[in-house]
Formats: sequence, structure tokens, C-alpha cells
Amino acid sequence: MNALQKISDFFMTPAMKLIMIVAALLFPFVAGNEYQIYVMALAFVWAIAVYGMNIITGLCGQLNLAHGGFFAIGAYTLAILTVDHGWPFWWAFVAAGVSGALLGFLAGVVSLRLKEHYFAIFTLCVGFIIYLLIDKWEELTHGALGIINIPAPSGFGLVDFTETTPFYYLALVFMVLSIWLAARIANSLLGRSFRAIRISDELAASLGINLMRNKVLAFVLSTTYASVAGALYAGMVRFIGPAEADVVHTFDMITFLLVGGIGTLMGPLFGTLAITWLTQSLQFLEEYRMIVFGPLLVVLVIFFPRGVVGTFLTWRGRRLAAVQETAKKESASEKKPQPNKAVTPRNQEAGNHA
Amino acid sequence: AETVTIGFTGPLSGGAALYGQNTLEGLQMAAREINNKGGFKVGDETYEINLVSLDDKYAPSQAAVNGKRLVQQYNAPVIFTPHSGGTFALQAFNQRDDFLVMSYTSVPTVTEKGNELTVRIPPTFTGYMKPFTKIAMAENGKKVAIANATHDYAKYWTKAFVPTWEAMGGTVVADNPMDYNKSADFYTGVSKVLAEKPDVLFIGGASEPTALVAKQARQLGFKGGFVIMDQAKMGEMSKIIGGYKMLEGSVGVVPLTMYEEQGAKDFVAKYHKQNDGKDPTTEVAYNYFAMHTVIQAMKEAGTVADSKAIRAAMGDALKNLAEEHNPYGVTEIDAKGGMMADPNIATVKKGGTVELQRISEVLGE
Amino acid sequence: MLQLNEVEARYGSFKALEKVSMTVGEGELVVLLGANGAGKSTLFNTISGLLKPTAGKISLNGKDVTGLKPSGLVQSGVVQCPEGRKLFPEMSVLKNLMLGAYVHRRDKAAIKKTLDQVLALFPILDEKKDHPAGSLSGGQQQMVAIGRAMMGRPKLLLLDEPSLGLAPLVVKQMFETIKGINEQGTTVLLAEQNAFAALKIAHRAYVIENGRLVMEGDKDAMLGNEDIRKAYIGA
Amino acid sequence: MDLFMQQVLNGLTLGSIYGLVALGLTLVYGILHVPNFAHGALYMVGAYVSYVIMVDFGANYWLAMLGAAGAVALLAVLCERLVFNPLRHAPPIHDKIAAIGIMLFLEALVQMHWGAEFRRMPTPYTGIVEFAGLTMPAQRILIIVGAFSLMAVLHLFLKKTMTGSTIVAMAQNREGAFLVGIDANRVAMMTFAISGVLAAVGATLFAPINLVYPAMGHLLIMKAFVIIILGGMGSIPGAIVGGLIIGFAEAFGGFYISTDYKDIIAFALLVVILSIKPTGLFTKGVR
Amino acid sequence: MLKINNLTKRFGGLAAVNNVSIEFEANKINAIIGPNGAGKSTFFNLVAGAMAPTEGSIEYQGMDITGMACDRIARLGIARTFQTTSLFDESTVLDNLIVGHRLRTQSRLWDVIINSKRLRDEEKKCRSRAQEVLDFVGLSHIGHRITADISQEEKKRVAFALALATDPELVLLDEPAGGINPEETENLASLIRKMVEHGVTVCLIEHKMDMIMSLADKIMVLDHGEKIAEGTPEQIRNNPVVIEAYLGSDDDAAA
Ligand SMILES: Nc1ncnc2c1ncn2[C@@H]1O[C@H](COP(=O)(O)OP(=O)(O)OP(=O)(O)O)[C@@H](O)[C@H]1O
Ligand SMILES: Nc1ncnc2c1ncn2[C@@H]1O[C@H](COP(=O)(O)OP(=O)(O)OP(=O)(O)O)[C@@H](O)[C@H]1O
Ligand SMILES: [Mg+2]
Ligand SMILES: [Mg+2]
Repeated sequence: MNALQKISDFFMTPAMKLIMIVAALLFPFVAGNEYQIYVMALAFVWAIAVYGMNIITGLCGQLNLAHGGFFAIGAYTLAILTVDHGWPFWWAFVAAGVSGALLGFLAGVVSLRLKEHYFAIFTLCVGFIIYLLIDKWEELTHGALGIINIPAPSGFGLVDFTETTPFYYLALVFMVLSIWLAARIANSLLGRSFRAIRISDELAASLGINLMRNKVLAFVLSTTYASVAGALYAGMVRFIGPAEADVVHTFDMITFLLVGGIGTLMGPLFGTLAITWLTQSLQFLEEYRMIVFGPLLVVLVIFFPRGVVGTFLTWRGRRLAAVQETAKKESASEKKPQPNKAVTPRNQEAGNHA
Repeated sequence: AETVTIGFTGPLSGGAALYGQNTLEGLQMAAREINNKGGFKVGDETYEINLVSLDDKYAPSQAAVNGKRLVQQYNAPVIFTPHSGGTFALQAFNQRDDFLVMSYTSVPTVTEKGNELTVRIPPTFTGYMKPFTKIAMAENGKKVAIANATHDYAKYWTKAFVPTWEAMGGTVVADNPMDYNKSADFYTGVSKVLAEKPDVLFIGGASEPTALVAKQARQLGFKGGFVIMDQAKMGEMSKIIGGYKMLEGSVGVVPLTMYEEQGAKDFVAKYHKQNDGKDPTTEVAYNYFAMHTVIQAMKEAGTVADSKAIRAAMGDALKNLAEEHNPYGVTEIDAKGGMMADPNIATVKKGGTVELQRISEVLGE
Repeated sequence: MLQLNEVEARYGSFKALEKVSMTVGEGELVVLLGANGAGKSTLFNTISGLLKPTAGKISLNGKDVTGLKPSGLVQSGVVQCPEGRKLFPEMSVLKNLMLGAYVHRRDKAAIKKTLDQVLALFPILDEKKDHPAGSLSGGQQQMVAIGRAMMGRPKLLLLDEPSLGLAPLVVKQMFETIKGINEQGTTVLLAEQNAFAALKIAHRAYVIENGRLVMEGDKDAMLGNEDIRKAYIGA
Repeated sequence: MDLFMQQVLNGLTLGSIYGLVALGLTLVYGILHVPNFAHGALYMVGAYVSYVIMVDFGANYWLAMLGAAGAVALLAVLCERLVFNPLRHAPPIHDKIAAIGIMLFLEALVQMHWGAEFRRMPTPYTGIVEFAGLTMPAQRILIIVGAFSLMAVLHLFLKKTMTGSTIVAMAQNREGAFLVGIDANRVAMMTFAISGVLAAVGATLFAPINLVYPAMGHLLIMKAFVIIILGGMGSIPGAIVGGLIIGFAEAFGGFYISTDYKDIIAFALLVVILSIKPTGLFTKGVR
Repeated sequence: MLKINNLTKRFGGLAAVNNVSIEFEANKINAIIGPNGAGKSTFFNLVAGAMAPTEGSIEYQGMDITGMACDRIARLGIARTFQTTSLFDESTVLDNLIVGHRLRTQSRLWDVIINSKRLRDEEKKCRSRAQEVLDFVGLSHIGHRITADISQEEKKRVAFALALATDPELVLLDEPAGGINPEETENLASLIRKMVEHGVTVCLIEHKMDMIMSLADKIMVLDHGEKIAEGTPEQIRNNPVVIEAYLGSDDDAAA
């Protein structure tokens, strides 16, 4: 086993998770300035939404282009309830999650009847309808004017979430929870049902999986993630307008997902952080940065279609299989019983969707 | 020499890029001017301006990120932003992080909510309501149809305009705003409002699409006049539709090039020289003025870092600002941070001649 | 007519063909036998240009055609009827057949003649000629695929498991048809698992295993070979 | 009644342009199964090229249209070669992302070169035609006539010529097309070229009554997508009929209901139609 | 076990399955043969619930399942394989099979969130079931391989295992031996026999007459959507109608 392999194994261990969490906890202390903490916190918020997208698109295989719309629904629910109706932040926050789930259910029931590209473009239109409603329904949403003075999450007198660093930790907590739940789902029987649907509707149905129920569940989960992220976002930026529902955000999220590795567990986080920091560092190019970013995107999907994490996992999966093969051959030649299960590291199979 | 960093966050790409770039251009022009003269003096120290501009694509959240960056990483005491959304997003933390927001928007709410470190650069649009109404009624009649744009700024305008019009005895016969930036075609919308036979059409968005709306209204047989929201500049419109003939009976604002005042003339001449005879936009002129004002205020306050002191010195800065740096002749800033001016408004008379009047003249004050 | 010289093909790092050398003479009907995954289709796709060989040389009538595009090979008279049919599912059966004659598109009269032959061979296609090809059953689609290949009036016809998914009666007719096509002067290279039936109509055969040609011989030698009988005929 | 007829004409104008742009999109979708999000950017580039040829080189309108068609066709072919062809085996999401990459790039490039400002494209056809109480600027008539003639030509080309059939064939099975001797790469390039031509001609027809600016393709591409899923993706009559449906929905919805809500009307229509027929209006029942 | 009454499926004007009635007994191998386009696959689709019949009824273990959704029918114990099966390429073979037993489990989202004991037990159960069926089809040695890397033929057996993982009482196999050489066909036949020994009823579409004749307890012959014969292999082999429509008189080619 060479060094590269050892390192790659290390990436899969619980110790690695611990290191990542510790690094995240320490980040505000090592960050050069508050701006970096702010960007990181914002990236965490986006990452939550991207994890949602990963459930419907990565696991279940349905490209949902209304995702940004549900992000906006979360943000607007929070903003309207707190600003116009005086709800306390956390109540409104829960309501945002619930409204994301309910509206997701409605949209899911209608749009999931369509398949493949039809579903994708139909949801693109659903997203646009959400945008139009936010923009036009002035009585409810303040229309094009947007909503100002959204309160920050209340810290119950203990912490002040208008400060960047406390908010960073808040976002971190929500993100870790999101990843944790996403991992749970992905590695459970539920996640397996979703993946079966991704392979083929016909196959999944013949395995006794109720297509509509599972797809709607995945869709609702994803919209809930999106609207929770949106609500956090509203509490962070504290001003929102219809632009929040622009498809551009959906495209951004797909990019994050793809760069990190669609359908993998750490891909969404990796992709979101990588692209967020990349765009920040390309700021010096100002309006010309898309001239760099556009082709970069193209190159990426051509040469690393599985994203960074996906490429890593496939490579590692192959290697593990090869290792087992040799182990088996050796043991066979030594005429020992096959150490089949002993060799299989527990996280091997988790790794494939991890 | 030392440098002082001035920040900018605005749309430099995407649909609003032109607008953002125009505002930035004004800032750059002023900064260049000052730096070329070897900087400016505060106390004993000479400073040069380092203008750092970041793109936010008109997105408030990106404006907030940029704001954080400009403050934390570049230590900018002053940040310019040319949109209300960006202003609101910056206002979430500008007092805590201690920087001055220089907001180029005429939306009144940016200074009405009591933020102490915000300056609104242009006058609010509410000043135009009465004179526009008065002139339009006199030239054309009392029935107005609303066919302006749908973005936030246009909405604010409509909200202020309709009550004024009605209070002065007019009626609104049709209300059908249209998305000027996204619509493929205005024929449908325009024919809808014209079906109600208005005397006056209230239009306005960016100059170019506004010109198209006016043109299509004429093509569909509209004979009355237009009230043109201040975002559109008649001069720029006239380039699209070939002169002022089509705008007969209209009231609106004109570009700086038509101003008679010396400050305006000086600025226009300077700009022409630097840009091969291209006309300066309002955005360029106001932001040029604003940058000079900020620097003047720093001089008055004796500090380049203390944003509160700089804000406090704004009033004095305006008084002592050189005329050539103040093309619009702004003289005062109100307690909440709004600049006050008495801009020219223009009426297009029969035959396409343009008549200029100060707001105060129209209202007879 | 066709000559392969130490041809090699890969899928990524996996070597699917290794040093394959074979010849097919003018007017011959040669069968390629091999188990699942032995490399028959890979070899066919390499000959027809769908796959580029990574080494070796392919020549046709003495002319080097290695690495030529499929369209070029069809021009020179090599037409493949692929495994998995590859029809145009939403076009009518007739249009599918017509497109088979794409390279002869200027010769309207000849196309008409070939078309009549094909429809006579597969009367069901005449019945279904206005139906979209995708709505046909598996076997009917196979007929369209063979018919389409014949419309190209090939000099060398590559048939990749034409009996796959066909009813026994049709399989029998199919082999007779292939024989007929061959007897009318078309050289045929046929990949089959149905070894017995294939050998009966063939002149010669090759056996491929794991990407390597392991045996070759004429019809009688093959039919008499004990190993072959055991491995491929199952009798 | 006049007003009604006026809306019919407006609907026709819009519908014919929408249809033209959607056609290019649907053709490309047919060949590569790529929803080409960059199509709107091609349209935009088409408008700029025409503009430059007319304003900077002083050439005639039709020459400008020709030049734009050529340039955009070339650009589209380049996209096919450099981006979509290498991605043809990739999962569908990847093409979409790549298309977005192209779109961002083209917009940034145009903006770098020509700036973000609105430009006005001149046209020699500035007259106004009036008959039976209807006012119709000449350019609008040109749009309708031009768009529909181009559609008719395209239809004949695809249906009646062997070369046209190769496009349809390849849309249905790439390898199958290879095997009958169709040079599939050439067909793919040809299709992209045609889509480029359609976009550029559409832009040159439509820009004179509108404005030229880097973001001009955004809403149009959105509408074009609505149209092609409404009509059935890959379906040519679907694109044309879909274009007209949306054009009329906007004209009538905008007039009789509200101009501000006309986009909602178009999208609501989509939801209703797809709820009834999930594969669009013109897809056959086979796969 | 399975009772079909006057089953008809029409596509537009074409009756792909036309007025077919038949009864299949439990624990037997039932074969369906017929010329191409006879309606065999359509028949399977109807039984499995992938399509709703135009007319007629399907009774399974005394229960009317006509028009029932695919997934419910699967839960009642009917599993199937497809002529071409796609699998999750990036996972290991074993991993692909675990979901096969999902329909025998109860866990919901809530179990996933709290990681309930039920969920853990059920996951264990699914995993061991996957291992079992993998052993059953003789692929336990490749359980750890990435599915993309296994051979085409192995993939077919994985698909087979997947159907078995649902704990079916009746499996519908659509041309399982298509494109498989005689030796492997023989292995597959023994596998099918083994399944029946383990209490599974098999319904099989196949063109390979050898296999059918040696395996089947009962054969139904379809032609143009209609049942033209039904009986033991012996009866079918000698049925003149069948010979005329399908087998042909010379059975050389069918070898
Ligand atoms: N696209 C591909 N990528 C990777 N490996 C492939 C690909 N196509 C075929 N192979 C592998 O190459 C080998 C030869 O396959 P090929 O399809 O040529 O076999 P065949 O003899 O035609 O088999 P069959 O009788 O099943 O048609 C097999 O091991 C197969 O798994
Ligand atoms: N979705 C469909 N739409 C229209 N016609 C169909 C459809 N599916 C099948 N058919 C038609 O129904 C008939 C029966 O087809 P089916 O696939 O059941 O045949 P099969 O017996 O399985 O044939 P094979 O042995 O060739 O696979 C055929 O004529 C076919 O064209
Ligand atoms: Mg093969
Ligand atoms: Mg079948």
C-alpha cells in the first residue's frame, strides 16, 4: 500500500470527520478577517440547500430546476412572518421549513408526473412562476421592492446573531445537521429506494417501490432543505428581493453539486466551498471573470464528470476491489477460508454514496 | 503618500451592468483627477485614493459579502453602492462595522429608516411629482394612463405619482405597467392603455426601452404627451427615436449636457475631452460629484478613517465644494443623509423644442 | 477481400481484442463463433469503424481502411447490421429502410429494386411499413435492421447475432435468407451463438475466445470438431 | 374589433419569433438531447453581429442578416465540436452545465467587447402599413413573413431531402446513423449550424423593434424552453405551434388581462397543458 | 396461482394481447413462446402491472390484481426481470442487491431520522438477503466489485438475483437466455430449476426451444396476441398449429 492509498483511506475514517469539524470550529480564529468568516457562513447556508438538491437530483435522479425558487420561498416565509406579522424568528423559521415542505408537496405532485428533460424544464418553469409570483404579488411579498429589516435569529439574550462569528457557528450547526441527516438518508433503505428510481423507474417499480410516493418524499425533503437554507439566508443578509428566486441561483447550486460530485455525501459541501472561494478570488477580474469561469465549467464537466469527490470514490472503490481480489487469491493459494467479510471495511459501501 | 481605500459594490455584469459601470465610471473619474494632482491632504498627511470595485450583479446578498470584504480586508471607511437593495443589505451591518454607505438611489426609504451612516446621493424622486403633474395637465389634459416599468424603482414612483395626480384633479384611466427589461415587445401593453383614450401616458424605465414605448405609442396613434419617469433621460431617448419630435407635450428630465449652469458646463466639457465627445450620463455626473464630496468631507473632518466624522462633515463639504465638481449644484444634505438639489425639468413643446425650468420655478416658489 | 492483421482494440485499459488476424475471401460466408463477451461485437465494430483499433491493420481489397470512419466504410461496401439493432425508432419502417440506402441515394431505381427484394423477404415489414419502427416487437425490429443493412447493397455484410431474440421459425428463414444473400454474391461475415445453424450455411469459421482467435477451419472440420461441439453446439 | 385584430397581429409577430428560436433549440435537442441553454446567447451574438455589420461597416440589412447567420452558425458549430461532442456520453446534467458555461462566457465576451449598453439596430423598413384600421409597422410584417418562410423552408428540407432526413435519423439513433453511412459528426455540425442560422435570423428580424444588449437572450430562451416542452421536445411542428400559443397567450393575456401578468399566463398555460398531456402536444406515443 | 381471464391489450387498433385466458399452477415452470411480436412481453407487462389491460382480469392467489400498480403487485409476490437491465454502476454488486428486499420492510423517514431499531434490523435483514441471493445465483465471489466493471453476462445474473431478493412467489423472466451461449444456458436452466425447488413459481419467455422443452411443465403459445395452444412440451411439440406458426417443420435451426 503506497502513501497515496493510505491517505485516501484516511479520508474515509471517522477521524477525518472529526478533523473537519474541528477545523470548522477553529476557522473563525484563524481567519484573516471577518469577511472570510462571513463568506464561509454564507457558503454553509448555500451548502444546506445544495444538500437538498442532492437528495432529489443526486440520489433520486430528478433534475429539479425549481430549487432556487424553494430557497426563496423559505426566505420569504421567514421575512413576511417576522416583518409583517411580528412573529418571533424561530417560530417563523419553523414555519419556513413547513411552507417549503407543503409547497414542495404540491409542486412535486404535479411535476413528478413528468419524466427526465420534461421534468427538468417543467421545474425550471415552476421556479420561474415562483419568481413571478414573488415579483408581482405585492400585497404579500412587497413585490419588486423587497423586504427590509428582517431580524437576525434571536439568541435569547445569550448570543447575538447579528454578529458574524456567532452566525457562522449557527450556520455550521445547521449544516452539520443537514449533512448528518443526508448521510442517514443516503445510507438507509430509503436512500436505496431513491437510487433505484434513479437507475430506472421501471426497475424500481418492479422491485415494489412506489415511484410517486418515494419521488414526492425526496422532492419534499429537498424543498424543505432549500427553504430552511433560505430562511437562514434571510436572517443573515436581512434584506431580500425577488432576485432571490432567480434561476441563476439554481444554476449556481447545480454547479456546486457537479463540481463536488453529484450523489456523493461530501460533494455538495466540497463543491460549494470550492466554487464560493473561487468566485471570490476571481473578483479582481470583475466583469470579465465569467470569461474565465465559463470555460472552466465546461472543462470541468468534460474532464471530471463525477466531480472531485465522485472521482475519488470511484478510484478508491476500484482499488478496494482489487485489494480484495489479491487477498482472495493469496488466501486461496494458502488454502485458508476466504476472509470475505473481514476484508470488507465497513465504510466501503457507504463510501459509494458518501 | 498614504492611500485611503474607497469601496464600490454594484452590478458590473449581468442585466444591470451598464448602469453599474456608469456609476463606477463617475467615481473613477473623480479619483483619477484627485490622484493625478498628487492626492489630497488631510492634516499633514497626503492621501491617494485606492478605489476597489467589486461586482455584485445587483444581488443584495453579494453586495453584503462585498461590503464585508471591503471593510474587513481593505479597510474601506466609505462604500458606494448604486442600488437600493445593496444599500439595504449594507445597512444591516454598516453601523456596527463602522463604514459610510454612499447610496446612489433616489428611493427615499434608504434614508428614512434612521441609519446614521448612509448618504443618499441623488435627490428623491418625490420632488418631481408636482411639477410633472402640473406641466403634463397643462399641456395635455387630465386623463393619465400608467404604462411605466415594473422594477422596484418604478413601483416607488407609481406609488407617489398616482396620489399626486389625483390630488391635483386628474384621473387614472388605465394602469398597466410592463417589464421594460424583459419584455420582448410593448405593443400589446401600449395598445391596452391607449384603448382607454388617455391624454397623458406615464412611462419610464431605462432610457432606451422607454424610448421604444414612446415610439410604439405614437405608431399606435397616440397624440397626447408623456410623463417620463426620471430614470429615463430625454436626451438619451431622443437618440433612439431620432429627436424630440415624438415626445411633443412631454415632461421629464434631461441630461446634464442641456444644463446652462457653469458647473454643469465645465463638467460636460471635461468629460467630452476625456471621452472623445461622448455625453456623460447622470450616473457618471452624480457619482463624480459624490466622490469629490466624500474627499472634501474627509478634509473637513480631518480624518480618513472615522466614518461618523466624515458623515458629519458632509454639510460643510457641500458648501466648500468647487463648482466644477458639483455639476448639479447640490447645496444641502438633510439630517437623515439625503442630498437636496433643485434639478431642471424639461418640457417638450410643439415642434420638438425643449424648455428647461428648475423645479422651484415650475412650482412658483 | 477483407484482411485483418494483428488488430487490437481496447475499452479504456481493458484489451478487448488481441492480435486478431483473419481473412474473408470474396464471396465467402464466414462465421465468427464465440461465447458471450468473447469480443465478437467488438471485432465487428472495429471492422465497421465504430471503434478505432489501437494497433494493427485492416484492409479491404488490398486497400488500407484502418481507422476509417463508418461512413467511409459504408461507401466502400462494408455494411454492418449491429447487435441491438440501432434503428430510428420514431421513423416509419419504410424511412428506416430508405436511409439504409443513404450512400446510394442518387440511384433511385436501384433503391426501389432492393426495397422490393427486402419487403418480399420480410412481408411483415410491408404490412408495417408506415408504423414507427420503435413500436414493432423485438423480432420485427431485427428484421428491419437486416433489411436496412441490405438496402446498403453491401459487398461485405457484417451480421452481428441476427438471430438474437427471433422465433425459431424466423431464425430458420433468416439463415436461409443469409445463405441466399451470400449466394447472390455478397460476402458475409456472421457472428453467432447459434453455432450449428450458422455453420451449416457457412464456408468457413473462426472461433474467438477472450479477444483472441483460437481456432479456424472450414465448415466440415468445424462441425466435426469435438471441442466446438461441446462448447458451442451443446449437443 | 380593430383592437382584437391588432392583438392577433401582435400574437403572430411574437409567436413567429418565438417559434423560430424554439425551432433551433428543438432541433439541437433532437440530435444531442441537450437542452442548449446557450441558445439565447447565440441569439444575442447574432444581433450584435448584424448590428456591427450594419452600423460599423455600413452594410445593407440583408447582408447583415447573412453575415450574422454565417457567424453564428460557425459559433454554434464550434460549440458542438469543442463542448457538446466530447460530452455526448455524459449524463444529461453535464450538458446543461456546459451549456450554461458557454452562455456565461459569450455574454461576458460580448460585454467586454461592446459594453453593456443598449443599442438600437437600424432597419430600412421603418414605414407603417395601414389597412382596415390596423396599424402595422413594416418591420413587423417582415418578421411574420420572414419567420414563416424560413420555417417552411426548414420543414421541406427535413421532410423531403435525404440530407434533411439524416438529421432526423441521427436524432433517433446516433450509432444507427453511423452504420448506414451517415457521417454523424457532419450531421451534428449541420444541425448546430442550422440552429445558429435560425437564432441569428430571428435576432436580426426582431432586434430592430427591440434593443440589442448582452442580456437580451435571457427571457427569450426561457420562453423557447416553455415552447419546446409545450410542443414536445424535438418536435418541429410542436415548436411552431408552441411558439404561436405562447405568442397569442401573451398578446391576448397582456391585452385583456394585464401586461404585468402576461408571463404568468404563459407559464400557467404550460402547467395546465402538461398536466393533461405530460409529454407535450406533439409527441407520439412511442419511445 | 395465476388465473388470467379474457385478457386483452390494445395499442390503438392493434391487439397486442387478444382475449387470452390461462391458468398457471404454483411451483411449476410455465413457459410462453410465440413468434416475434406475438405479445409475450406485453403479456408480462400486464401481469406485472406495468400496463393496464384494455379488457379482462388477472387473478393472483385468488385476488383480483387487474389494473393494480406495479409496486403493489411486486409486494404481493410477483417479481420480474427485463430483457435489458440497468444497474447502479458506481456501487458494488452486493450494494445493488440490498434494495431488492426493500419492499419487505416497513421503515419510514422517521425511522431514518431516529435510526430506529426497526430500521437497523431491517437493514441487516436486507443485507443478509442480498448475500443469500448472490450466493444463490453463484456470484458471491464478485459481490465487492464495482458493477460497472463486471461482465455483461454477470450483470444478467445480478438482475436475476435482484428479482429474487424481493422474496417472490412468482417470477416472470423475459428471455433470460437471450444472447447466452449453450453452456451458460444450461447453467441458467439449472438455476431456474433450483428456484422452483425453493418454492418459486416461474413464468418464462424464451425462444430457445431446447431449454423450454426440457424445463417447462406447461407451455402457452401466443401468436398475433392470441393463445393458439397450451399444454405440456410434448403436446406443444406435436401441435400442428404451433409447428405451422412458430417452430417450423425442420427443427435443425432450433437446435
Ligand atoms: N463499451 C464497452 N466498454 C467496456 N467494455 C466493453 C464495452 N463493450 C464491450 N466490452 C467488453 O469487451 C468484451 C467483449 O465484448 P463484446 O461485446 O465484443 O462481446 P461479444 O462477443 O459480442 O458478446 P455477446 O455475445 O454478448 O454479444 C466483454 O468483456 C465486454 O464486457
Ligand atoms: N407501447 C407500444 N405501443 C404500440 N405498440 C406496441 C407497444 N408495445 C408493443 N407493441 C406492439 O405489440 C405487439 C406485441 O409486442 P411484444 O413486445 O409483446 O412482442 P413479443 O412477443 O415480446 O415479441 P419478441 O419476441 O419479438 O420480443 C407488437 O406488434 C408490437 O409492435
Ligand atoms: Mg455481441
Ligand atoms: Mg419481447
